[in-house]
Amino acid sequence: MAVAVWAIAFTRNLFSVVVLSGVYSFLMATVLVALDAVDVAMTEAAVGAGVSTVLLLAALRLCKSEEAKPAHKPWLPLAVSVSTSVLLVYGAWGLPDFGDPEAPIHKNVVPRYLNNEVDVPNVVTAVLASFRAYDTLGETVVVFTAGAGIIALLRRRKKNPDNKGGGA
Amino acid sequence: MRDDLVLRVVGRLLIPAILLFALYVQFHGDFGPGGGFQAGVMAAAGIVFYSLIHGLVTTRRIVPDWAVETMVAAGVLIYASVGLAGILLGGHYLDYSVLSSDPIHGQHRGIFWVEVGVAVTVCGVMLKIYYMFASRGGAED
Amino acid sequence: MLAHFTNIITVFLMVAGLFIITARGNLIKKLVGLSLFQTSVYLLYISPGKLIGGTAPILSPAFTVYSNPLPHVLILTAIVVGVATLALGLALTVRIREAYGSIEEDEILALDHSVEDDEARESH
Amino acid sequence: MALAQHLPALQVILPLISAPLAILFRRAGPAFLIVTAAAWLSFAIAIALFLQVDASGLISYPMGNWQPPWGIEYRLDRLNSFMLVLVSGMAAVVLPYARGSIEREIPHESHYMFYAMLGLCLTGLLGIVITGDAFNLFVFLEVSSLSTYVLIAMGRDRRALTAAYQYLIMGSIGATFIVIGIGFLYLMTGTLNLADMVPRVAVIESSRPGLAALAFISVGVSLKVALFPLHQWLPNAYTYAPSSVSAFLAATATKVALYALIRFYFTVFGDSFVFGKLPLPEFMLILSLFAMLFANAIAIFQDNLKRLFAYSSVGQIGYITLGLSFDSVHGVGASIMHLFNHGVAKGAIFLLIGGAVARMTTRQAAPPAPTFERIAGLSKAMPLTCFGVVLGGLSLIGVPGTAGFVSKWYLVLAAMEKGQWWLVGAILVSSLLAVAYVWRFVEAAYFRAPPAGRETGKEAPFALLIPGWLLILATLWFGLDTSFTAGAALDAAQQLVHSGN
Repeated sequence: MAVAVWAIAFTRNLFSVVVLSGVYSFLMATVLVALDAVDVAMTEAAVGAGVSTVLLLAALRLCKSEEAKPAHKPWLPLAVSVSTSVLLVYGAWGLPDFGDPEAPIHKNVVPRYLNNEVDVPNVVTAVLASFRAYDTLGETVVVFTAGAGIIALLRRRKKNPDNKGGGA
Repeated sequence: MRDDLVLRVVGRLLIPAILLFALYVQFHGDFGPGGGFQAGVMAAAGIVFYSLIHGLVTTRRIVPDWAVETMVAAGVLIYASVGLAGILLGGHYLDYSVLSSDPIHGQHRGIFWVEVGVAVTVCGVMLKIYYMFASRGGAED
Repeated sequence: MLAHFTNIITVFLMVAGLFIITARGNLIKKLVGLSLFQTSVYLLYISPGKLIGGTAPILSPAFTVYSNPLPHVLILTAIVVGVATLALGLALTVRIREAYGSIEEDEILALDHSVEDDEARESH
Repeated sequence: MALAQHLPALQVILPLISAPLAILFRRAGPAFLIVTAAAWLSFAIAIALFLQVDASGLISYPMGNWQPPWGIEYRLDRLNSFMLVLVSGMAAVVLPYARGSIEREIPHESHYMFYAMLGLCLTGLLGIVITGDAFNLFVFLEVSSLSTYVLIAMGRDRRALTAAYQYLIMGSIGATFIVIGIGFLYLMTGTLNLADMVPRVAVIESSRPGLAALAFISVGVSLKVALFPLHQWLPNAYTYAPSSVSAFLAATATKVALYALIRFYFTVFGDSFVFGKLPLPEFMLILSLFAMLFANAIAIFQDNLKRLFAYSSVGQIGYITLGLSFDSVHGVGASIMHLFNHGVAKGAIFLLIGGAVARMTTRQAAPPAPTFERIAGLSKAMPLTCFGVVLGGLSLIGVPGTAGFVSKWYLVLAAMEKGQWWLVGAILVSSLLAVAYVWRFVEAAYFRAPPAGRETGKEAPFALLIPGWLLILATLWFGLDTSFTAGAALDAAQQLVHSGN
C-alpha cells in the first residue's frame, strides 16, 4: 500500500495515478476486512476502486493526462505535512492499545447497540439506519448536494449545444 | 464496440444479474453486509454497463434525464418523509417504533424505507454524474 | 508491534496525501491526494475498534465477541462524503479546463493575472 | 398541540425538504416559492425557539427517540438559539433579493438549482448550529460546504471556478482535520454526544490524544473561519460569487464556523483548560491582532469593492477571536455580539453593492467588477445605495449609533478589565484603518466625477434595494436598542465562561 502511495506522489502520468489509486483502494479494502469492517470494506471497494476510478477517468478524458513539472521547490508543503504528522504521532501514541477490550470506545455507548434491540442482526445496519439514522439522512443529503451541484455545474447551455467550451 | 456480439450477449446475461444482486444487497442488508448505498451504486453500475454496450443515446432513451433527476430528489424526500411520518404518528422525528403497532416491526419498516430512500438517491446521482461526464466533451463515447 | 502498525500506516498515508495536495499543481492530482488524505482517517477510526478474537459485528449465536460497529457506521458516512467531494471537485476541474484550457495551477494563476492587468488598463 | 415540541427538528428539516422539492419542480418560480417559504418558516421557528429557550432554558430533542448518547440529539442553549436567529434571518432576507439579483448572473435554466443549493446551504448551517452530536456536526458541515462550493462556482466570471476549487481543497482539508480531532475525542471517550463528552473529556484533556484533538479541531475550524493566516480562500470566493451568495456567506458561513470553535473550546474542552492551562490565549491574541491590523490594511489597497469588503471580513473576524481570547463574560459576550452585528452589516453592504452591480450590468455581458473607477460619482445615480453602504461602513468602523459600536464597546470594556490598555490602542488603530477604506468609498462615490462613458444610471432596482436597507435599518436599530443582541450574547457568555469544569 505504501508503495502505491509513493508511486502516486511521484508519477507524472495521471492515467497511471488513477489506476494506482484504484489498486490502493482495493488494498485498503483488504485491510478493512482484516479489521472486521466488512460493510466499510465493501463500500470502499465499490466507491474507491469503482466509482472514484471511473469518475477520475471520465475527468481525465476531458482534460489532458500529463502533469507538468512542479515549478517550485516543495519545502512549504513538506513542512506542513511533517508538522501534521508529528502532531498525529504525538496524539496517536497515547491512544489505548490496539485490540484492548477495556478501551472507552468498547465500554461506552456501544454495548447497548449489541443488545439487538431492533432485531436486526447486522449491527452496522441497525446503528446506521435506526440509532444514528439522522446522520445517514445527512449523508444522503450530501450525496444529493453533490449530484445536484454537478448538474448545476456541468449542464450545457441550451443555446449552443455543440460548443465544446473553451471560449471564456 | 457497440456491434460486438460477445459483448451484447454477455451484457444480456450480466446486467439482469447485476440488478438482481443490487436488490439482494439492498434487502439483505439486515443480515449481511450491504445496504442502500452499496445497492444504489451497483444498480447504477449495471445501467452504466448497459450504456457502454448499447451507447449513451439508447440508455438515455430508456432511463431519461428527467427520471434520473426525479430519482435524485425522490430518495431524499422518501427518507425525510419517513421521519415526518414519525412525527405525525406521535413520535419523534425518525422514530420508527410508532410506524407500526409492534415497535420492532415498526423499526423494520422504518429501516426498509430509509434504505430505499438512500438507494434511490445514490443510484440517481451516480447515473446523473455518469450522464453528465459522458455527454460532455464530444460525440464519441 | 501490531499495536502500532496501523498507526504508522495512518500517519504515512495522511502525510503523503497532504503533501500531494499542497505540493502538486495539477488540479486532478490534488484531488487524488485529497482522497488519500481522507482514507487515512478510515484507519484511524476503524483499527481501534478491532477486538482480538472478535468478529464482524453481525450478530449470530456462534460468536460472543464482536468488533465495535460504531466506527464502521461513521466511516461509511465519511466514505460517502469523500466521494461526493471528489465528484464535485472533478466537475469543477472540468469546468476550469474548459474556461482556461489548463488544469495546472501555475498556468491558471498566470492567466488570471494577465486578466487583472487588462482590467486595470481598461478602467484607466 | 404537540407540534411545538418538534420545532427543533422542523428547524432543519423544512429547508432540507425544500431543496429536493425545488428540484422536482425543475422551474425557477415554484423553486423560489418553496425555498423562500421554508426559509421564512425556519426564521419563525428560530424566533420561537429563541423565546422558548429564553423562558425555560435548555431544550433537548432526541432524533428517532433514541436517548443520547445512543442517538443523535438536538440541543439548544442560549448561544445556538441566538445563532439560529442570525442564520435563518439572513436566509429570509437574502432569498427575495436573490430572485432579482441572479437574473443577470446565472442562466435562467439553472435558477431552480440555485434556489435548491441555497436551501441546502441553509440546511447545513442550521444543522451545524443546532446539533449536539460531534459527528452529526461534521456531516452537516459537509452539506453546507458542498453547496457553498457550487454556489460560488455559479458566478459568471471564470475566476469563480478557481475560487470555488481553492475553497473546496482548503475546506476539505479543514473538514478532515475536524474529523481527525473528533476521532481522537471519540477514541478517548467512547461517545460522540457533545454533552456526554464534557465530563469524560475533563479527565483526558491533558493526555496526548486530548491535546492532539484540540490542535486538529483548532486548525480545521480555523480554516473554515478564515482566521488570519488561513484566510486565503475567502477574498476570491466572496469577490467572484454571485452577489446574493457573497452576502449570505459573509453574514453566516464564517460565523457558523466561529460558533463551532466556541462550542468546542468553551463547552467540550472547557475554557479553564483551553485558556487557563495552555498558551492558547496568547497565540489567539497575536493572530487576532494580525488579522485586525494586516487584513484591514490590505483592504485599503483593493481596487475591487467586493474584494475590499472581503478583506475587511477577515479583519473583523480578528475582533471576534480577540474577544474569545479574553475568556471573560464581557469578552466572549462581545464576540458573540459581533458575530451578529458584523454579519448583519456586512450582509447589507454586499447586498447593496450587488444591487449597484446589477444596475451596471447589461444583459449580455458578465457583471462588471465593482472597481473604484466604475463607481466614481455613483452617489448621483444611486443615492440610496451609496448612503446605505456608508451607514454599513460606519458600523464596520464602530461609530456610536450603529450596531458595530455596541460590540466594540464591550470588547474595549473586556480589554480594560484585563488591564490591557495597549489592546484598546490596537482596536482603535484597526478602526482607523476601517475609516480609511470606508473613506475610499465615500471619496469615489461622492466626490469624483462619473466616468465619461457611463450612461446616466438610475437607482438600483427596488427589489434589490429593500433587502439591503432592511439590514441597514437593523444595524441602526441594534445600535440603539441593545436589549436583544447584548442581552442574548451576554447571557450566552455567562453560560459558557467558567461553567464549572
